[in-house]
Amino acid sequence: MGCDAGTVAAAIREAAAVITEHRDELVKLDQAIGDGDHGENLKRGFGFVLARLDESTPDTPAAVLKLVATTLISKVGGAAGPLYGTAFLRAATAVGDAAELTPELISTALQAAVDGVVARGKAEVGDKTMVDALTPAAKAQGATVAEVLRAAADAAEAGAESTVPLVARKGRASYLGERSAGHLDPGARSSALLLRSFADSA
Amino acid sequence: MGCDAGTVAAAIREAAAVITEHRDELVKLDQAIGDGDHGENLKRGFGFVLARLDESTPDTPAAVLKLVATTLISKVGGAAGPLYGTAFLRAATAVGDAAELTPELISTALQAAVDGVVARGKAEVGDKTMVDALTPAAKAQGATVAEVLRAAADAAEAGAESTVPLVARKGRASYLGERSAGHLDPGARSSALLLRSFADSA
Amino acid sequence: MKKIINDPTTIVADALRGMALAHPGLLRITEDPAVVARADAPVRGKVAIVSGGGSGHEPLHGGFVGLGMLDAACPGAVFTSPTPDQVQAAVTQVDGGAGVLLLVKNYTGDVLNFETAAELVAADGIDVRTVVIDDDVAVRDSTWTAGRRGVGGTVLLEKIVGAAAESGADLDTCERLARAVVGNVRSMGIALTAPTVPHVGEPSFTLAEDELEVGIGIHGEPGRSREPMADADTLVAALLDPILDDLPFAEKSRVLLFTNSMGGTPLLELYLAHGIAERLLAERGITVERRLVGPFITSLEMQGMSLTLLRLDDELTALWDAPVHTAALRWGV
Amino acid sequence: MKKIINDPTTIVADALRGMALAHPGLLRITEDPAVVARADAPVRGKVAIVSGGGSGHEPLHGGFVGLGMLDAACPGAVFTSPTPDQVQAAVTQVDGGAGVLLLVKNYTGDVLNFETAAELVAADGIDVRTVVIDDDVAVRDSTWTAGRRGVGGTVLLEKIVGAAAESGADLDTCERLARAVVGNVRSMGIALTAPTVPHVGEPSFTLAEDELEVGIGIHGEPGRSREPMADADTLVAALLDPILDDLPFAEKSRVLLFTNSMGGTPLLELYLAHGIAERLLAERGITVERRLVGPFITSLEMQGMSLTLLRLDDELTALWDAPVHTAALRWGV
Ligand SMILES: Nc1ncnc2c1ncn2[C@@H]1O[C@H](COP(=O)(O)OP(=O)(O)O)[C@@H](O)[C@H]1O
Ligand SMILES: Nc1ncnc2c1ncn2[C@@H]1O[C@H](COP(=O)(O)OP(=O)(O)O)[C@@H](O)[C@H]1O
Ligand SMILES: [Mg+2]
Ligand SMILES: [Mg+2]
Ligand SMILES: [Mg+2]
Ligand SMILES: [Mg+2]
Repeated sequence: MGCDAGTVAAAIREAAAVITEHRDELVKLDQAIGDGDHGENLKRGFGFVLARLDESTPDTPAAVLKLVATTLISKVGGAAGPLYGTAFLRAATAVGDAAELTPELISTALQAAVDGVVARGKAEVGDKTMVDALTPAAKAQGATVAEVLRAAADAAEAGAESTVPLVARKGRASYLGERSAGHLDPGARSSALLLRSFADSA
Repeated sequence: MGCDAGTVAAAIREAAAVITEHRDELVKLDQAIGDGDHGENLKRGFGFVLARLDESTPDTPAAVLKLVATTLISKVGGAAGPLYGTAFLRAATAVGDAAELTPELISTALQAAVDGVVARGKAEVGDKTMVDALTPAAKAQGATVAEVLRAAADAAEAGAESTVPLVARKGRASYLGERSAGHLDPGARSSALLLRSFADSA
Repeated sequence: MKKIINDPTTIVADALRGMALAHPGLLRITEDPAVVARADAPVRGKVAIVSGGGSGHEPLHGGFVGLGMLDAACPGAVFTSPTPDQVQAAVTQVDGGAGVLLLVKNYTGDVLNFETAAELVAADGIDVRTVVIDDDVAVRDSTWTAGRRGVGGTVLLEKIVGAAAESGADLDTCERLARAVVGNVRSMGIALTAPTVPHVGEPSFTLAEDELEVGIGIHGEPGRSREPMADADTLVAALLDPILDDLPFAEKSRVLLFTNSMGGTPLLELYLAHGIAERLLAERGITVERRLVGPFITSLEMQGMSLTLLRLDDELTALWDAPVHTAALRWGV
Repeated sequence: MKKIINDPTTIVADALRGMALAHPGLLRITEDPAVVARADAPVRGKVAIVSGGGSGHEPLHGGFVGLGMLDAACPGAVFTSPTPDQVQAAVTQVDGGAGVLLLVKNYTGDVLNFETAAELVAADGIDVRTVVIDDDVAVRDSTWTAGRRGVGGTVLLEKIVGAAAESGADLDTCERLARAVVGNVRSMGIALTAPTVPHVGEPSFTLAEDELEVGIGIHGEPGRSREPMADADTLVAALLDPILDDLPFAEKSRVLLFTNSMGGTPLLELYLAHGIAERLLAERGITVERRLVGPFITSLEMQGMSLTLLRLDDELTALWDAPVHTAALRWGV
């Protein structure tokens, strides 16, 4: 079975479940160095995504990704809403009108997504943000969709872990200065969770 | 040595010390069934009394009692300020221009004091107020000033203790209804403290 | 105890100094005895309205001094009624020759101290009247007890009587209106947490995470009963029902609804509670014609709220709408 | 967590419903998307001033909607910036044809969401400008970080720019004035306790009885450092010194001093702190010409305070004094 709109929609549903499951963890991480809403915001956003997917499943992968993008942008708020929204929007544009996603298209989409996050948020690797998880993930290659996504998830998890010792220079955690060190960045963690769930769905 | 103005002033100074010493206890009692200020208010009031006695010692017992009365009335506030103020004012009037207080005058003064409190506050015995300590104390008789005051102190302590099981019908504790039972009334306690300190000074 | 203070024994004087600096054109504040007066007092020929009570309920009473409300307020120590010499000084400062009305919350201490002051100023030949407010339905009333407390209704009383005095009403009229407000206003409050009195240093009572005090006063006195914590719908109904039953407020009554924060309850929760109260009143066919929402009579940092309902007629409504310019309440000017 | 709410996920909508009922003639509130707008919007020919941000800071921003201040506010979820469609809806509702100025507090989320909204409404042919406020001196600024936060200065910004728009100033003038305020306003805050975000259910951080957070924001983010608790003189100086050094405010500067409660700090303490701040400024030869004291930008029930200093000139002073009629700030009307 190829990676068509239905498959992408199913992966998104699975991702929504994973976010809901990890809501409290993300809230706790954000409470330590931010304002404690990251898990709740994403949960709310993906809740709306599910509701929209229930209404109708778009008929291309790009259309699914665009539905996710516009929903996150209009429903999440906070930093993560526009950042993840932009990521999905750029990914949608990158895959064009393909009926099925190939491994190459996945790689292209991942790179487009992280470029979008950087364009919006101006963060670099090492600033202790989701960019630290997404940047290495976007380099993932593989012979199958599953392989690419597995590599991306592995890289994102490592990238997320790498945020622990960092002093934040972007986002709310940056207000803490040195006190932000020693904590896992919530956005990096949610990025790793999303990619792992995509890999598991593939 | 007779009970002249100097003796009365010394007894008042001693009473001020006792109140200061028991400030926290009175605060705690008032916190349980009132608003927690009784100890602080009396301490503040007797602090001003001491300051005024330092300026000049009045030359009759009545003048000392009147100084205490006006100071408490103008500096204490709350229920206890006017009530104790009235008590001392009535006592002052009762002893007239006597140069020394006799046992009989002490008895008369005590009765006048409690009558004043009742006139102002309209409380009866059993309402769980200072009246429960002062009313039995005012019945005290004796051959010497010390004897009268000792009897008054004993009666006041017993009267204060008797407030514990009562349901308050006057003052702030009355708002608690049944929940006021099981607590010692702070005003009854301070009355007993004052009379015991007078007895000890005699 | 964590508070932004220097010394618990000077907190009221220190705060009054800051208040005077914050409202230079509006207030004139003396420290000994402590009196907050209108900057333009005495206003010749106007009935002077004077109130006061323990501190810790801010903005009550000092925040309600100004045009169209109080001429002076006497701030006592925290949660302690003011002394007669404060009241006497206030009356002397603001008496404009048309008489003075004392508005007193029904607490033994307040009543006794204002009573003493009234005797003193009457002896000076000033025509002084006293109206005592006792709007708290949480307290069961009887001639054998201290009676009900004065709580949220006090704010409405001060506004309405202040407007009458400002408009030139004489002392009889002001007193009549004050009694009309007292006769038509009822309140009830709850506490979610206890306040900490600065000179005590510890919370006035302790509540578990799932408990609240129902029928609380504004002095950290424990309430009438301790109940399990509930949702906002339940809490608001528990506040409103005894108020409605008491007067009683009937269908087609026109009312002012005052939703008050005890200090620590944020505006977000207060608006939420206000919305529920309006809905419940609408369901009973009672018309909310005016409203006031905010922390106007507080108990230091205590979390909790109270509801106050005043039955309106055209006269009271017009006086409520009249211009007012104080630190805490201002409109029309 | 003990709060007067029904459900943490509907708290903002529930509160907005109550707010609409509380201020019928003043506000028009839509729930989806959530927008608090002037009842008389759009005002034809007037520049529209729109702001917004996470909820939990009440009265900011909805309490500042009305004549002479904001045309609309977009309340996000608690401590979460609003979404672009809220901002877009607000702009569409209040655009009077003379352009729209967005006032945005400098947080990544707020900036990104307002930016997106600005793109969307610009595409609809509306002349929209954005001014970002970043007055919090507690945060060390650099082009490499998210920069300073927008805090207390926001209230002054909204008042002054709102007055300009009300008086008929065009979009360029409003934008210039907004930048003038941002360039001349500085703030700093402390927290004595943490707020509890309803959907989290636990305090955002824990402080011992003898600790406070210095350089706190308004979202329950921990501050820059944790310090031992101190007396009011020390705390106020610790807030004021970094503000004065930053701009810098010089001798003979004319300023507006805004002493703000974070919510849970009672007015008694706030006036006390205000008095100290005025004294310290007087000692430095700085003239306090205007002041604002109260809980105007809060962090739910958090105890703490902030100081904001705005350097005044005649133009800003006149705009500050101009009439305003909102739920939380009202004078001259
Ligand atoms: N400028 C930025 N670029 C990339 N990611 C960012 C940026 N700012 C914040 N983030 C990410 O957003 C996460 C916080 O998201 P969230 O809690 O939803 O927003 P907010 O900080 O507005 O409450 C951070 O953990 C971080 O990974
Ligand atoms: N009506 C009254 N008659 C006699 N004593 C009273 C009356 N009301 C209160 N008291 C006494 O006053 C005491 C409380 O005094 P205090 O705490 O100083 O005043 P407040 O209640 O105003 O805070 C009570 O414990 C009680 O003994
Ligand atoms: Mg967050
Ligand atoms: Mg007491
Ligand atoms: Mg008291
Ligand atoms: Mg947030």
